[in-house]
Amino acid sequence: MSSGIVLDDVHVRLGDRDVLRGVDLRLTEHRIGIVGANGSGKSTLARLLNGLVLPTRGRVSVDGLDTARSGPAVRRRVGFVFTDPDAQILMPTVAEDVEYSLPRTLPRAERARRVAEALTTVGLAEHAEHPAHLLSGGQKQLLALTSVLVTEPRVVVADEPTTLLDLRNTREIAARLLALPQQLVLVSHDLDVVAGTDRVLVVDEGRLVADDEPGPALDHYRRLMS
Amino acid sequence: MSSGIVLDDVHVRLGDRDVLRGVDLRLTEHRIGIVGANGSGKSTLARLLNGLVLPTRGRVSVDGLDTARSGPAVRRRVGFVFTDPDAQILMPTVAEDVEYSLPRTLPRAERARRVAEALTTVGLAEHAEHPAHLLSGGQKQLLALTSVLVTEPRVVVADEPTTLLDLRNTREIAARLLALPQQLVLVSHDLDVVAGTDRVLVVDEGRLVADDEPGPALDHYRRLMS
Amino acid sequence: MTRGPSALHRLPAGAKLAALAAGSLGLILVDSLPGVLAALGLVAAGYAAARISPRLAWEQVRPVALLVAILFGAQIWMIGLEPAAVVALRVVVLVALAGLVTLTTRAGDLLATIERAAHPLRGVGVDPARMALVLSLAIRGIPVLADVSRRVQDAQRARGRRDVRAYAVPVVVGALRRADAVSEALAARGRAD
Amino acid sequence: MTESVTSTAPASTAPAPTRPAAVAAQVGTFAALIAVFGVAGTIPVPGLLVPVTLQTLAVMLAGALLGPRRGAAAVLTLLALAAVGLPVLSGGRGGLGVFVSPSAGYLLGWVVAAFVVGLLVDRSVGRRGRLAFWPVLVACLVGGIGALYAVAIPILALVTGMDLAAAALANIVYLPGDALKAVLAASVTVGVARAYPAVLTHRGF
Ligand SMILES: Nc1ncnc2c1ncn2[C@@H]1O[C@H](COP(=O)(O)OP(=O)(O)OP(=O)(O)O)[C@@H](O)[C@H]1O
Ligand SMILES: Nc1ncnc2c1ncn2[C@@H]1O[C@H](COP(=O)(O)OP(=O)(O)OP(=O)(O)O)[C@@H](O)[C@H]1O
Ligand SMILES: O=C(O)CCCC[C@@H]1SC[C@@H]2NC(=O)N[C@@H]21
Ligand SMILES: [Mg+2]
Ligand SMILES: [Mg+2]
Repeated sequence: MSSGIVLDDVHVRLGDRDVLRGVDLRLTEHRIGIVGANGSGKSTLARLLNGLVLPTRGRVSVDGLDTARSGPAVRRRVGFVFTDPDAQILMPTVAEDVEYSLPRTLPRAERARRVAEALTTVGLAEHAEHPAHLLSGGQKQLLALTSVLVTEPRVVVADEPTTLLDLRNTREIAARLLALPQQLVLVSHDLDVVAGTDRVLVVDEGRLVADDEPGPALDHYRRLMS
Repeated sequence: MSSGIVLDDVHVRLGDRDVLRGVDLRLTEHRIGIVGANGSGKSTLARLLNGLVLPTRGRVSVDGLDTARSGPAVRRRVGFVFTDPDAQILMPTVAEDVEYSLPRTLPRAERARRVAEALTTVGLAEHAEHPAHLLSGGQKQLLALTSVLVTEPRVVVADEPTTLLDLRNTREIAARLLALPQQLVLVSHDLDVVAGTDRVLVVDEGRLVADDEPGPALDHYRRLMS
Repeated sequence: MTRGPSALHRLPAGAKLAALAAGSLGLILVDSLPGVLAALGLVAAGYAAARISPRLAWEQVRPVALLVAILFGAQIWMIGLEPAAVVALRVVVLVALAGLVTLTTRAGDLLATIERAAHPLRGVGVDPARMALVLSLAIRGIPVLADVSRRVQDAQRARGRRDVRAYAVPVVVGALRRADAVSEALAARGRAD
Repeated sequence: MTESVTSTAPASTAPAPTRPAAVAAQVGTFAALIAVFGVAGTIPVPGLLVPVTLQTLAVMLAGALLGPRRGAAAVLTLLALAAVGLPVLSGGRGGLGVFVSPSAGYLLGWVVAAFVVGLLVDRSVGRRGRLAFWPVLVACLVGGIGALYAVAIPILALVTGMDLAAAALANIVYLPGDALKAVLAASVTVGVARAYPAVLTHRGF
């Protein structure tokens, strides 16, 4: 069974648009950044990695599991952090939201223990019983991340997780993501954040136009944008 | 009648928080930038300028009009662009949304003419009949700006209008805003954008902690954030 | 809020709901003034036992106070003083009893009871787990949509217009978009079934 | 858990709107929407036993936009939240008390109203494949007023001890406002369908 994330001649057509065209990739690095203009296909590429979007042609696999055939297994392996934490915090209170990620088959006490542990790690323990809407933007994104990490995924995919935050919160969330032991795929418009990854993909109009170390890849992107 | 925007010992208390404390300002420059951490009071300051928020103590006036007493007149003079394009698009289609800003007293043909003109200026003419919510993020923000500009306000206040956009769209929207003949008050987390203004205010914990040319003011802000 | 622990607070939510249902039905059978007064006394004793302040107790019946006054006034003419008092007091007792259950039971416990009560309905296609999910999503959705609603109202004010259609269309679109986002987030958390 | 998407199915960014999780999301979100309309639009009229509220409009919209079963389920969800004491009714009210007050019939009537509106809108959409103003208006008048009052008036009579005629008479004060809301509901439904065409596929026929 091949490990890592493999995209094999992937095309995605949504409505009447070719959103991704002929993407071939093998992602094995620890931290991978993705940049590109609005509408270039970054989110679609990120969503392919956990089967939220399926290829119209070609194949995406994670550790040998085809996202089209083994959706649930892939999603247990790949955690996803969205841009808007409000959209992914689904339960009324902080602790409930983290607990919701855990399988119902775990004993109740074990679930409570893991929730408490996860909240302590990110410094949200004192907010456990608070309604999620009372958290600040940065705390909400931290909660969203916690609800992903509590399931111990092998890969974390984050689609512009700092876009809605200010400088201080951006730095905190970015630092946490980049320090994760897990493999990380990070879509971001914030070039300072992406500079901390090991490999950067530049997407433009549905195609991969650069794939390099952060330095040269981001130079390419800057030229593209000007 | 004094022209320009004047804040006179302005305090704002929301709930049990002093959100702004003792702000004195006289804004006459063409383009004014506002920066500060999450929750520092930037949006509150911006909202004061068109009477969406009223001072708990002190006085805000625009061209001599008190925002507390002449709300509607102030709002005709001060156009406001919000962060979230989705929440400020009020009508189903692009053209309808722009037309919604125009007074019903204008003849129908005149309204149609001004809508078409405004949409042509920003390059949205071909989308006039499209559902507004199917536009891209950048196009939506452009539409929001158009719906403000069509009323020909004297001042444009924009509260983080590029936060949800990518580099290319950020540059386009920022360039349009900075090129406006109108006076502009621009709140932004994007320091590259704010660098293009004539004067920058730095807000921290409800107080004005710097007020200078962009260079020194942004240095101050960077030190504050680190 | 007075949610301090008392014997009434600690009673299982299901028992209290059942008592409320039985009490409401039983009250219909009581049609003498001493009867309803006794019921009223019983409920008042309940409030005292739960250590609920008179002010909070009054808050429970205040919404129907006017109704009771009108009802009483109108019924005096039609059925006489004493029967009118019985009809009016019955409403007070009912509302006060319901309020007592609400005040002494945590919303979460009541929700859990509703879910448990739904278990027997599995035969007719009710899925208690899904019901619990829908209730949670609704609670979580309220502050999010309230935020959307506030933003839309701000945008209307900024444009100097206020009408219901230009409020409702963007807020409903916001709700539909949220439903899509939630559905996707559920899928991402492995709950797409 | 079964994965119903196969590799040959067209890709989509959101799970199919008919999947149970997507339905749960819609129902929960519209319950929240009805609650929010109670904050935005309540006209406190002194002397009325039951508040005049925009929530009636939201109930019609739930039926029209989600269809009969999901619309009624959204209302039921709201009522469950009210029953457990959350302040989701207009004026921030909630608790079991409302279910033994004159409001009780209206609240129950909302469930029926959303269902009937959804049923009638389904019929008209089924024929024409789109949401048009007049059929939706008819649906809202029949379901949001006719069916609602048919449930509410007898219960109002029961709760207050009035006779049916008196209850019907007392209910008349709501008619002009509710008629206006039916017109608004139709106009908003059509507006939403134009602003967000995907709503048609969300109804899932
Ligand atoms: N369901 C859909 N139907 C049709 N087109 C779609 C759909 N979803 C996305 N698209 C289009 O696909 C293109 C790529 O979208 P995607 O969200 O992947 O871009 P992105 O690079 O993430 O952009 P952003 O920076 O704005 O997040 C866009 O042009 C978008 O309009
Ligand atoms: N209605 C309110 N009631 C109580 N506190 C409020 C209210 N509105 C805002 N605040 C508080 O006032 C402070 C300033 O808010 P404001 O929105 O002006 O900040 P900001 O600088 O714009 O932040 P951001 O970068 O997150 O947009 C925040 O701490 C916020 O929580
Ligand atoms: O909040 C409640 O207590 C229930 C409100 C019921 C309101 C009814 S619905 C029909 C009629 N039209 C209104 O505007 N109000 C009543
Ligand atoms: Mg994206
Ligand atoms: Mg702000």
